[in-house]
Amino acid sequence: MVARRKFATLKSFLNYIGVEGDRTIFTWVSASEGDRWAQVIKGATEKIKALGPASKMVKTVA
Amino acid sequence: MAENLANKEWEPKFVAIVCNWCTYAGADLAGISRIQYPTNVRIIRVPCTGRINPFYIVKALQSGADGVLVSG
Amino acid sequence: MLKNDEKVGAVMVVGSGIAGIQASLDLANSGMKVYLVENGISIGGVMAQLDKTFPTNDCSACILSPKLVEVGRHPNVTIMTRRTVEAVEGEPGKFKIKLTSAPRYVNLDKCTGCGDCAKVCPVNVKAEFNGNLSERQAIYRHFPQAIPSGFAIDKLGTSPCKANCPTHISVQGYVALIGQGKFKEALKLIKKDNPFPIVCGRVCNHPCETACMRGKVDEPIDIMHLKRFVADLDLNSDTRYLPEKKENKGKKVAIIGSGPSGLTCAYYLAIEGYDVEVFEALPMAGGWMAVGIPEYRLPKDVLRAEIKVIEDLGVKIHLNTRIGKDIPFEKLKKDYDAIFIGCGTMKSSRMNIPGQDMRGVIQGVDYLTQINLGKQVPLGDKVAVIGGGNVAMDAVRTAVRTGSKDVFILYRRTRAEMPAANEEIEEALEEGIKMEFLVAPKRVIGKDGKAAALECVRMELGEPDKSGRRRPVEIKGSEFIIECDSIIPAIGQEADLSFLPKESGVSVSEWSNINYDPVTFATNVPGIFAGGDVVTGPQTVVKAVYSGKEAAKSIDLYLQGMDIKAGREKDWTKDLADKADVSNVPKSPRVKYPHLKPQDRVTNFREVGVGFDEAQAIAEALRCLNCGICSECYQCVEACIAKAIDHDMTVQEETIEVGAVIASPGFEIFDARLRGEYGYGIYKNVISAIQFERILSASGPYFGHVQRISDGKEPKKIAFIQCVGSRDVSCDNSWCSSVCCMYATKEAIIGKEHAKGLEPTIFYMDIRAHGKDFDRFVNRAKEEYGIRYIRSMPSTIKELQQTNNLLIKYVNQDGTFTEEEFDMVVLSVGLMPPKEAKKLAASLGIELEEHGFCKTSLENPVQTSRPGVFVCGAFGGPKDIPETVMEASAAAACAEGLLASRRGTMITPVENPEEKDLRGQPVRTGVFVCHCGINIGGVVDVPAVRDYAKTLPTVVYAADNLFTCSQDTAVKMAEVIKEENLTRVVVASCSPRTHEGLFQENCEKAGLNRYLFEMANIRDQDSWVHMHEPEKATAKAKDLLRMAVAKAQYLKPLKPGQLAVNHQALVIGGGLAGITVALSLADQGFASFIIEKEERLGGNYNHLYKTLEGLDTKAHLKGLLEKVYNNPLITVVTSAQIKKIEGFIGNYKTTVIAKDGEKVFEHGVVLVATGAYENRPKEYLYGQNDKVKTQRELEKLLYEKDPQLAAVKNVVMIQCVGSREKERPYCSRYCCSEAIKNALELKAADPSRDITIIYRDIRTFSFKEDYYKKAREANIKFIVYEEERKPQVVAAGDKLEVKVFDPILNEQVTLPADIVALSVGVVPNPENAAIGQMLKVPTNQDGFFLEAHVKLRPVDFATDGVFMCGMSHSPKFSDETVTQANAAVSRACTILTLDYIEAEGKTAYVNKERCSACGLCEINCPYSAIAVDVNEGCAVVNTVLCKGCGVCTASCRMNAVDLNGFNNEEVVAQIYNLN
Amino acid sequence: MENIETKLREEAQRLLLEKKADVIIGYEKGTLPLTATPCFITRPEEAEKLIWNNLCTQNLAKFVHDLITAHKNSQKRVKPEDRKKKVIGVVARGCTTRSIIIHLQERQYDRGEVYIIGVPCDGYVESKKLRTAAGGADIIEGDMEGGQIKVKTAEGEKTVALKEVLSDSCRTCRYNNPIISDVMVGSPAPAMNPEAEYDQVKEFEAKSIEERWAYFTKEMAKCIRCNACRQACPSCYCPTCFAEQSMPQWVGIGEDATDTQVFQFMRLYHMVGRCVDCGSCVAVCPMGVDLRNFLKKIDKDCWEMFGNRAGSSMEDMPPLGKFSENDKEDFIYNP
Repeated sequence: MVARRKFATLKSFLNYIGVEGDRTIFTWVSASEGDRWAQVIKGATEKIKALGPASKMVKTVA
Repeated sequence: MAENLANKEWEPKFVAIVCNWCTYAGADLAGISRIQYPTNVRIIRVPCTGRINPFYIVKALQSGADGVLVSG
Repeated sequence: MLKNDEKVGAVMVVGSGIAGIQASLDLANSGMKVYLVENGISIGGVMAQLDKTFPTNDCSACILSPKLVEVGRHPNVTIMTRRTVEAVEGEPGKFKIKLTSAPRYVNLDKCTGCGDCAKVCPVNVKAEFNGNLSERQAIYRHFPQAIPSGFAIDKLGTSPCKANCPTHISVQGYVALIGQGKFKEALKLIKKDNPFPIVCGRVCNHPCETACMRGKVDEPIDIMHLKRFVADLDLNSDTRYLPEKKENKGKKVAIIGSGPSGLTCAYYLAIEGYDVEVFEALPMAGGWMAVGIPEYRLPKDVLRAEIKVIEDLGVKIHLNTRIGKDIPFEKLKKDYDAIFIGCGTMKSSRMNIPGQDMRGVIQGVDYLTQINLGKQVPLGDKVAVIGGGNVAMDAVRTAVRTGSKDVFILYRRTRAEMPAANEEIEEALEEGIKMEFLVAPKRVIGKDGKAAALECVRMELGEPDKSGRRRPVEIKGSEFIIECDSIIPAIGQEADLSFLPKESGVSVSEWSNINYDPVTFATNVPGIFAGGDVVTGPQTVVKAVYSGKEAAKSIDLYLQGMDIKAGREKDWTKDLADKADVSNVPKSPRVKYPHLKPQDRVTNFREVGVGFDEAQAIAEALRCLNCGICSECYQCVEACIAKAIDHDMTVQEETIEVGAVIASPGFEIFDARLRGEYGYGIYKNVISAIQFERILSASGPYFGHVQRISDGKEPKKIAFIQCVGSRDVSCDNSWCSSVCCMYATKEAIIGKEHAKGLEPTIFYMDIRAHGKDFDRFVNRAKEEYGIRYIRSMPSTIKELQQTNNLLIKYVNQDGTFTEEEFDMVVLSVGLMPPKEAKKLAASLGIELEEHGFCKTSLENPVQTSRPGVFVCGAFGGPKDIPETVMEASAAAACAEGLLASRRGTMITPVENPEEKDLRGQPVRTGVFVCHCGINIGGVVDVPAVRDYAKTLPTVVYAADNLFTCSQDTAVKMAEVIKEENLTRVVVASCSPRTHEGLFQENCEKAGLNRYLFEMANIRDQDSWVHMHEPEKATAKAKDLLRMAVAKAQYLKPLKPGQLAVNHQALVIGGGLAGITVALSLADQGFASFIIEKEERLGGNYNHLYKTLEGLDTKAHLKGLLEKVYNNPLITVVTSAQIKKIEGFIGNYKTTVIAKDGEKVFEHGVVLVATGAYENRPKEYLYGQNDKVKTQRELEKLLYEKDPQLAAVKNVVMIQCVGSREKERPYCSRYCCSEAIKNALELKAADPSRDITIIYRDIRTFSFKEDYYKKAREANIKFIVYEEERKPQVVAAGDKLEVKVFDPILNEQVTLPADIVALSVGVVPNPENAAIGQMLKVPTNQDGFFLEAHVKLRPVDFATDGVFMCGMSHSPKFSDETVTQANAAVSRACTILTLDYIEAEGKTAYVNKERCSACGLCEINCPYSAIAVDVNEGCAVVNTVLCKGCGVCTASCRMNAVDLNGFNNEEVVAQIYNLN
Repeated sequence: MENIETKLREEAQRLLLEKKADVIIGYEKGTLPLTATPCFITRPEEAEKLIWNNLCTQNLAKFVHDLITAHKNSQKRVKPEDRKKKVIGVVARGCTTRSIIIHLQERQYDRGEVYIIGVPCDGYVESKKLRTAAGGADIIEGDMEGGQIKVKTAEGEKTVALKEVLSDSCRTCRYNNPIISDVMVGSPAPAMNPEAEYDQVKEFEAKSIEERWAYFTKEMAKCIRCNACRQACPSCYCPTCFAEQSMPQWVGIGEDATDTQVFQFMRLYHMVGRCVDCGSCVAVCPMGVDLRNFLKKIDKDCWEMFGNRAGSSMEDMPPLGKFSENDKEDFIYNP
């Protein structure tokens, strides 16, 4: 629960500096929700796919 | 990036940092139930979402993850 | 009664399904020694065969496997397979148990489970583990994760062919090997017992074939010619088989005669390392084989080739050397260490008739010898051969071949008595030879001193003689004369012992045979042995071979100075595998053995038999029935590197002393053949549910692909037929099997998941979904999966010829019939008492109930009729897994209660090798990638992942395994860790949540700290969820593995802390569950505090008068309460409220507000028994009309004999009031039984009463079904209603009316009622959530407590140290509550019996230098496990309290707090290795 | 102001004489014209050095933490019962007291270890602004009176309005009077313009994501990783900054742009509920990185999401150390 505040501010701050909010996704899945997990991954994949490959703040290793 | 977007073959790779007791178990259950989903995710198991240092998320982004999923 | 110190701290658990396993684990984990006895070869029972479990669809094997492994590795559990309990003597606390163990033929201490043996085993038999839908070998294990993981061999006994063969070759063995195309192996096997396969493959009298079981079906296997086939292959091959010789022993043996016995003796002695010399009088070696048997039967070059092998072994054969003439016998005796006499019977017996010495009369033996030695013997045209034996046949057929025109046999008995081999006679007849039977010669009539005719006499058969054949008797006056040119008498042979001087002392019989010992073939003179015809009179080659072989063994023993006879006698007629029922074996005639045509052979000596070709040989070999199962081909012995296989194991007896016995033999699955109308066993696509379960299983016969048996096609329409062998008086099974409705629903769902197009239909009488969350499961099946449920029992099934589809005819609710075609039918077969129930009950001294299940006590369902013997699982009645597991724990608790004083006296403490010191060691990672059968390997390219692993930094070893969790891999892993000096282990397999502990133990066993282990989940989170994207799944597996390896290099060895345990328990709730808990704990010596919020103890049990089965519950409760209040270990606090619960497992502190103020209790565990409440209905005029009552209110009126009942004539009961509805979608389980109980009681009091029960499904599961039947017989009426068409209760004057739609009448009916009784169901205790919060344990969506695992941990919470029982868990019967309470105690005792608990190793730690003591961690920690130490100026972790959640670590900006096992370095390493 | 300075000196002298404080941290006149610099006085007679005016820039809470930590470290070898307490007196305006509250919330020292001489504040001069206003050249001489600043540079003299050169932080300061104090010197200062506090953030939020990213990268590109911001910040007191940690090394130390971004991002993120907008970091930054734009966002989120303003009340808990049922959950993804 405490963690939520951290993630809420982090996500907002990342978005503020220009890193798309959809790159950081916060959710919950309980132990009995296999299907929700699959839905989360489907949704997250779509969201992230829509943003294209990450480039911001990405360190390129020579 | 425009090029990449045009390239339909591109598949994002993102990291999921998940709680052992809830989401990880849920993901196991998805497996036991053979529920199919995209292959784009790489799971890092932690004992609890409370353990997730925000720094991990930033480091994941810096390491080139196309996204970071945190799930409790 | 025994004194406490006379008791034995050990328990025998009989039967090792999940019940036996759970009982064993509970016992072993609380300090008892356990002997887990199992009939079969491995543990796990039926659960191991299941694919999934309802209602969560958890993989059965996945949840069972860790338990199998735990019990398999438990130092306090001894698993004893293939054991049968014979007798139990003694008294509770000290029993002596007599066991017999059937041989496994595999030494489990040596077997590594590698499976090399099964690869070479030529015998295929049906795999019963797979419902006979696939095949396995005679050496086998049921499934790869089986415990014990070692193999076993099935033998039904000695196959008759082997027993009947004089040399006892493993006939079935070489036949099976030929069937597999393993011809060299077959030859080697033959030569182990007979060095003359070329000869015996041609001229043997093959008693093996006479005994062959196939002969009972059609014709015996053509064993002899199969032998010839492999022998000829060897003969014609470039490198012939030559057995390995042992080291030379420096001793010499002389052998007289080079016949089959002499050469056999020479052969085996040469192998044993002796110098052997053979002396032969004739110019040709082979004895009778060479000079007796004609060329056309046994070509000379072939025989020479066979003998050459013997010479190649170093045996010297001296031809033309007659002992007694060329070398005196005494010289042999002097020059050699031992002598074998095998000189045969080379002298013809005389006819003793006048004229027998005339020219033209030539003895058969002499005739054949001359011919075989290549001499000419002129016979003339007409030749009479006298005799009916093989020599006569050989002589007569030879005479034909040397050109005599009219050749005939004279024999004094009939064809039936002819001793010659049948095929010999047949072939002779084919060659045009005439035979005169019942004719005996009287005298030879000569002309010019040469025989010209023979006077004969006719005979008839009289009484049987000594040989059993009927004696021929002369017919007086029937003399007649036959003209002939030559007469060849072949009526018998005898030995020529002229070489043997009297002084030798060798004893000779009246028939001039040498006297001998039939076991050792020793003569009366030490060092002189004899065998073959010279000791037996003329016999067969194969018998001679046997004597030579046995004599060789004797000579070897004699020359080593050992007892030559001890242990050698063997009765081959015992343990014959000849009892099998062969009536159902399909006929398949012999493969025709190819011969030369008669016209092509009569003029020459070419071999008559041509021999099988390869295809023919294999086809013929495959006719073998494998009647012994194991063929004793010994391929496994050779294949086994571990030398684990021992075919000579025998049945053993043993006696074990224990204090108590738990019987958990499980159940038998109903044999659906007994319900013939369903066509099981006849129609291919009608299968049993257990077969379907195997079909669904990924490790099953079709690897999880749903397919039909007839054509392998995926079925579309599939019908499940319920109650096959249950609720069925026609087959004497009146009970309900309790689980079938649920497993059918599960199989339908899973089937649909495997085959998307599947359309399952379930035919049923009542859906019995009476367990926790079961109704939800069924609702999902209907709503989400579209599974069709039809309330009807099919009357017949017919198979359609063309398609093998099945036509099901069933009656609709309105009485009309429907016929519907299905692709496949699954019979939901019921649960029967175990096959061995009667015998087991007799051995254990316990009683069975009327149906043949174990009789149990009404007060305590795990108590049998014999004190000290407990029962659990389906043996006590059909039940599902959680109930079985609860009973197992309960039985363990009862056994522990009896033996508590002896706890810990017989156990072995766990000992792991000393941990490796890793200081200064480089990181050396070993990677094990698992195929998980095909679960992973079927999707992910496992070898590629393995090879990829080898490229990763720190990885020094990588391997792939079929099942990394199997015991043999565990052994291998430990070895690799040592050999490769690994300092990290990474397993890429399944989920760490289920398997991490197991692999960690492997590490520990190899001296590696358990925390130096990491897993990559490439199954549950990869192969299973990306089944259609193998390449991507492989890429993902590589990524996950790389991340795991990266993390592993930062892992640190950890030493978990210890924590003292308080040995008292807190019991929340003083109902039946709480009381039982306290008493059971007290039996085990543990104090408890019962906290009850009401004023009195007893809870719901106070309102009960009698159970359906007739237990007087009032008296029962009274007795229990007396015990509670008199027990010094039990503290009762009533009218009490729990204020707070602090602490954790082992160390709790609970504050209770009681009438007399606040009290604080310290305790080590918490048992939650908060119970539940009767629902208060709002519907059906309840509360408005006093004639509407709950069942509980009605029960009170009944048993309190309330006068207002007297006038009550019409009673209507309505079921499922407030249950199985939207608001409360669960079944309250007991209401059906309660209604029937009250209805029967009402009816008994006044049979004129009219009682109707309006129900949705009658759920009288198990034996409660008998009462349902009784109720119907008592004319109590039942009307079914659907949820959307509920009955209505209306007031009609001072009476009531119930309106309900009757589907059978297809109309609304109105029932008058003096009383309407509502079955109102159960609601959970509303305080559950609050109590749950204090204990940090969850409730489910209905408000009952949520167990750790619905199947295998039904009384545990996920939080250690907290347990539940009774209706706090779910609605249940009182006896089930007692069981669950005992079960909770058993689980709790696994903690209470410990002095210390090992703390979690993965706890937080503080880097002092980084810490600024800001205290954010302290605020955030949910367990109060970290706090700032002001003096130290930094935070400090209490590792015992720490649960390792890591919240503190993420709250620390300084990264001063970190978490063992998930530290920043480890996690960041994973992040860095994403790409 | 003269009045306040006198009282301040009297108070300081008294504290030292009465041994109520072992050291007093205040400001003295700087060596350069129109500057003030922190000073540490331990003898009563040194109290005369103390000044209090619009040139007093730095947040002295930083030094309170430094002194107490140094003292505690020196006491670590002493047996707990023999350890000596050291009281630090500090001249504190609003933002300084907010930092002290954060220290106290974060249990860096006890309330009794600090003696707060509260002073009212009407803002401080941001030297970079003054210099720009003066024409950009070095200031040779200067004088300040009645809201006007006379500046003399090589290029001539100029008069600048004080409010023109006040720090951005001060203009919208909500807490320009001490929140807590042991003694208050002077009467409360008039309010500034807190309503405009987040104007700039809102404006930035309205920009496109690419514009925002461009600005962030542009600003971060200026950073030379001199760590001046960190050294000045009272909330940056970690014994070992994450940037200097190994095992794991969180941030590369090379010139990689993303490493600087990550460093600044995480340092800024560590200010959730902890930045009092004292402006010290901005004041000391030699490269003029616009840190405040980002810090104010964090401040804004913290207020809007959790109703918390850093160091605004002694009763508050650190906002990341708790949660509320009312916390918004709109950031949580539901498929």
